[in-house]
Amino acid sequence: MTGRNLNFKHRVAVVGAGLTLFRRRMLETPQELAWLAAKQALDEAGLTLKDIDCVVIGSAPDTFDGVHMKGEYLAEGAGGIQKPTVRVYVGGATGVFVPIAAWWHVASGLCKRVLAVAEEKMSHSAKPHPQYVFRYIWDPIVEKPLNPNLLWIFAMEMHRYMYRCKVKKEDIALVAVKNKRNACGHPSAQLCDPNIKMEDVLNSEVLVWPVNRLDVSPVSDGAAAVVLASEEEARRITDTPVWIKGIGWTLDTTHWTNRDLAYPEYVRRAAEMAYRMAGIDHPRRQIDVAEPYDPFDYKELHHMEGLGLAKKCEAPILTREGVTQRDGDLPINPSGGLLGVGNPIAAAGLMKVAEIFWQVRGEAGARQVKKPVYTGLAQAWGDLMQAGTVIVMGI
Amino acid sequence: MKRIKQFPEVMEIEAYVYTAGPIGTKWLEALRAGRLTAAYCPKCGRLFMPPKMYCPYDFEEVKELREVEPVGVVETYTVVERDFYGEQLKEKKVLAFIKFPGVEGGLIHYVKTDKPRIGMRVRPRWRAERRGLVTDIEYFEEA
Amino acid sequence: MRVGIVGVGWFGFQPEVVDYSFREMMFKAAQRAYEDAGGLDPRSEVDAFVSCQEDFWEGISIADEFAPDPVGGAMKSVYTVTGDGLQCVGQAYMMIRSGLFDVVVVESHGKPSDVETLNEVIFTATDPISLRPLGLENVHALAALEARAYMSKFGVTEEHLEAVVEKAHKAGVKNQRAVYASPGKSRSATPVVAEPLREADVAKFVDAAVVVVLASERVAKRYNDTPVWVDGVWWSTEFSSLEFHDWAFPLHAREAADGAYTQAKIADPYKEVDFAEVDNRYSFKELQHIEALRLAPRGTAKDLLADGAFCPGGRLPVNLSGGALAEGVPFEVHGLARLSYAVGVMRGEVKAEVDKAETAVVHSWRGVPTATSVVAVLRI
Amino acid sequence: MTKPKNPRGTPFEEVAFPVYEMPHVGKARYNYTTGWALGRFLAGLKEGKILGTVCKKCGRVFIPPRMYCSYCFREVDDWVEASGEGTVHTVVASYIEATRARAEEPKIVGVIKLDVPGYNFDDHFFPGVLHYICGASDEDVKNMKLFGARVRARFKPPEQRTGSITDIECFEVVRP
Repeated sequence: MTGRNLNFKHRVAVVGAGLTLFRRRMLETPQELAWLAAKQALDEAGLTLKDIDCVVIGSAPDTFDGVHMKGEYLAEGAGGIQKPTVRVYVGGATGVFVPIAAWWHVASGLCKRVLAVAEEKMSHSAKPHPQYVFRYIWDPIVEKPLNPNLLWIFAMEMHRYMYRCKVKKEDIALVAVKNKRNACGHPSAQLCDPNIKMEDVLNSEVLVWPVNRLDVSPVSDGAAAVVLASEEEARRITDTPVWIKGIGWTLDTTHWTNRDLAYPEYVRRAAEMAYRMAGIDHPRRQIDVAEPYDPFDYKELHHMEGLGLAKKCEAPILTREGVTQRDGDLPINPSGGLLGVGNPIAAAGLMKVAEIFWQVRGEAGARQVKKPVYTGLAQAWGDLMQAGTVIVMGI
Repeated sequence: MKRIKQFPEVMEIEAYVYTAGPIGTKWLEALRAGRLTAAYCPKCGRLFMPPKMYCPYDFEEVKELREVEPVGVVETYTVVERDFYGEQLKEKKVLAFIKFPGVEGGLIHYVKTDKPRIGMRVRPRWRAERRGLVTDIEYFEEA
Repeated sequence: MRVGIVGVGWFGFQPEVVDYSFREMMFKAAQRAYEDAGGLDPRSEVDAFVSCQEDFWEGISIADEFAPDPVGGAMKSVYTVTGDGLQCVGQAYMMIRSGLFDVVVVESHGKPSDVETLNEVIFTATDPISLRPLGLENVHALAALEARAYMSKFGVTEEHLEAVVEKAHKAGVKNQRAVYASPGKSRSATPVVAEPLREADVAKFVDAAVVVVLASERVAKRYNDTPVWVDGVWWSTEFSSLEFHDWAFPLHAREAADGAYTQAKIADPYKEVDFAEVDNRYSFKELQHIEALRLAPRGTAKDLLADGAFCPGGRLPVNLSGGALAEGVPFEVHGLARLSYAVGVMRGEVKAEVDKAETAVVHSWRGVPTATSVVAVLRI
Repeated sequence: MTKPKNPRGTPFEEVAFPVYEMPHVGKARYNYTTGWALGRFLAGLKEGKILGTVCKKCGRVFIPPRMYCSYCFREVDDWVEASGEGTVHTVVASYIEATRARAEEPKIVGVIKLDVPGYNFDDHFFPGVLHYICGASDEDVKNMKLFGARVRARFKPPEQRTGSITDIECFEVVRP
């Protein structure tokens, strides 16, 4: 690095957030889902579209919605017409990357109020099954001819993690139980289950050992949006802006078969970048609530370790001891996460950012964590076990 | 040095199933019934087509469709003679952008005519069997 | 804080790069760019990498997976913008101006020769409800609709298109990358594709990769004695659905240009810009974009072009490279192709017939069915 | 108050209204240029060899090969040939197909860390490929016996090879 100047001219705040329902199939077009979320975020901030200077869109692969150049298509619903609009993209990690890109739109001084919108409509790719689309994320020459299912790569990572850290499926299933129960406090949630037990997870259909059906987040449609503003504007818009304190992201090598999968080094590097900017040197003490990415239950544990919220192989222990519950010392995924709220890829990541926004403002209602929240973190993961995106927010 | 230079592959699924949204679905149902409609924005009062559940101009929610007289005006057209890859089409096709008086937007559709021209008035030729698609209009023809 | 271009590298610009994969093309372009930036080491001296690409162009879902390694970005801050390469420059410009980044690398690659069903792929970018069921056999027809609207509104004739085509091929001869340049090409001898467009009005596709290194004013001189400054860059999406956009005039290009000129404090582009590289993937687009960029009043580009104003050596040369008509369209690399050529002219590395090359404007449009343009103002 | 307030959307189960169903078969066909590195790799597979490249600056061996070192950002220096044997790095048992349909028999797949004569590799970075593992059952996956098992590439007969990763039928367990 050539040395970073950490004294910014422009502080950036989140001033509004909006979500759609997350559901298996929704009637609305992708543009309309984006609009539902964007409109709610604007309403919550007390703004109209005319107040918005720039728009940042996030959406994962075009193959879900079945629209090539999806950013161009989504622009209209995301409020991005006759404006500078850009779509950013880091696979599953996109959701948290949208506010990261929106951050420099504001921090550069070039935009004052930015709408950041993430959308995914997986149900369009209905035949034979949305999962089939994931076949095209593999290397087209050395992997795809083997006819892989997306779950393989997760199962391989999970199994390696279990092997290296001597973790049992029972310990991992506790994450799914916690998140699906947490989701019952979330108005958008697709898979709330107040009575789910560890045995239910272990007894659900085995898809790719060691992954059972309830270890995995569902296929979903949905959208999320947040409004970002410069310091001056933020203070005008609200008395309780939530500041973006740190941003970080990393993309590891494409060649995932060449490296150990037991520890997410890419998340550690991304977190380091965000922590340095936020002045965090002891994340376990300084982060009050976190929303690590949980498309699979083990991923939450994996990411907690990458984020430095747990030591290597320690996350399952913290989970078993109840530390990560909503009333625990380190609440993890109080929203219900992807496992509970649902997983419309990019929108799910931005949902986590919205959750931290509401937690910091004390507006999470039924989901509000017990301890006071000064600083929160959202993180997403993506690509071939490659991408980590981290955002730190606080008062 | 021996090399395998090319590797054929596809990026396809069996089929996409695109839904049209709450307003778009009604629009398609109207097409199936042989009627042309446009969305009405309660805030700015504009009619627009193709419809969406929001007004693209002021971002307000749209809940209503209003019937439009199915006589449009060709704003621009082209006579397509070749396909993308340079092959001559069996039959030349006239593709046009058709506006409807008082309606924002319009339809991109085929017009059956030997003498296409800007400003030409056209009306839809409905298919007998309709499925709720924009192609329920087989083509437009001179009004 | 000014943002400077300190390194540029390209590879390909051949109808079909047979021997190298897209990743290897990226690597080769990156190698050249880093060499151009004074031997910059991407592993230790670059803060972030931005790649401009689209999944369906690549035939890979979540294609950003393949972005890091070939440009030296493995385990570093890399992300993808699904837009034209110039949009990536816009992102890099913002990143550097935020103060968090000093050196940002922008990459784009395109390998159209790998796509067998290009028409179907491009058509998949249209609205699934209002347009897709029509099943267009030729997506260029959508551009033809714009061409007719523009030409009829402003009295542009096929002779004017002929002049654009002729200028492009003549200029392209002096551009070593312009594989499709064929001076003496007669537009009227080529078949009609979609009236009023003939084959010669439509740019062909080409395989290429371009890498650009941008740096903050603070560190730029470490890498290059003569950085080319990006003094403004802006973009705009006019509409998602073609039905709502202006068929006769590219308002997206106008909005993008106005934003970039404001940043660069250019009040009268016709007087202050020395030369321009604009999108001409269809011949009539060059005329439209000249007007949208305020290099000629609306409806007059055809006459000024006929007078030679935009020819090499003219009052305000446009597309000294020949543009996309001569070089081809390498998908999202298009904007970076325009930019890298302009940088070459400004540095004096490319011998071009231009009186003064201190201020340039570059523009790109993403092609049908989009209504998105990016404009950058460069100064040396 | 619980945010988000009244999130919206219209869920549905069955399609009982007009939709546009677009068959997508044949609509996105590609002919990938394999390039300098993978082109030779595939030709090697056809000859029953697993080839890789090596960066002499950092000593890393890349299988599948690439023409550049991802870590030193320079061209690789040489080709190497893997012995065809290796160790199972991670392994799973798949009960479903790519289409999500239930598989008739579980497929055992894993990452194989390959041996390259003259080189030693740790668990942090190594030449490795994704492939099927044969001669093992899903029980061997579940009890983790396969971690660290020794395997050997089983190639198809020469006349059936096409220059594809599938020229290797699977990696066969030779020593658990």
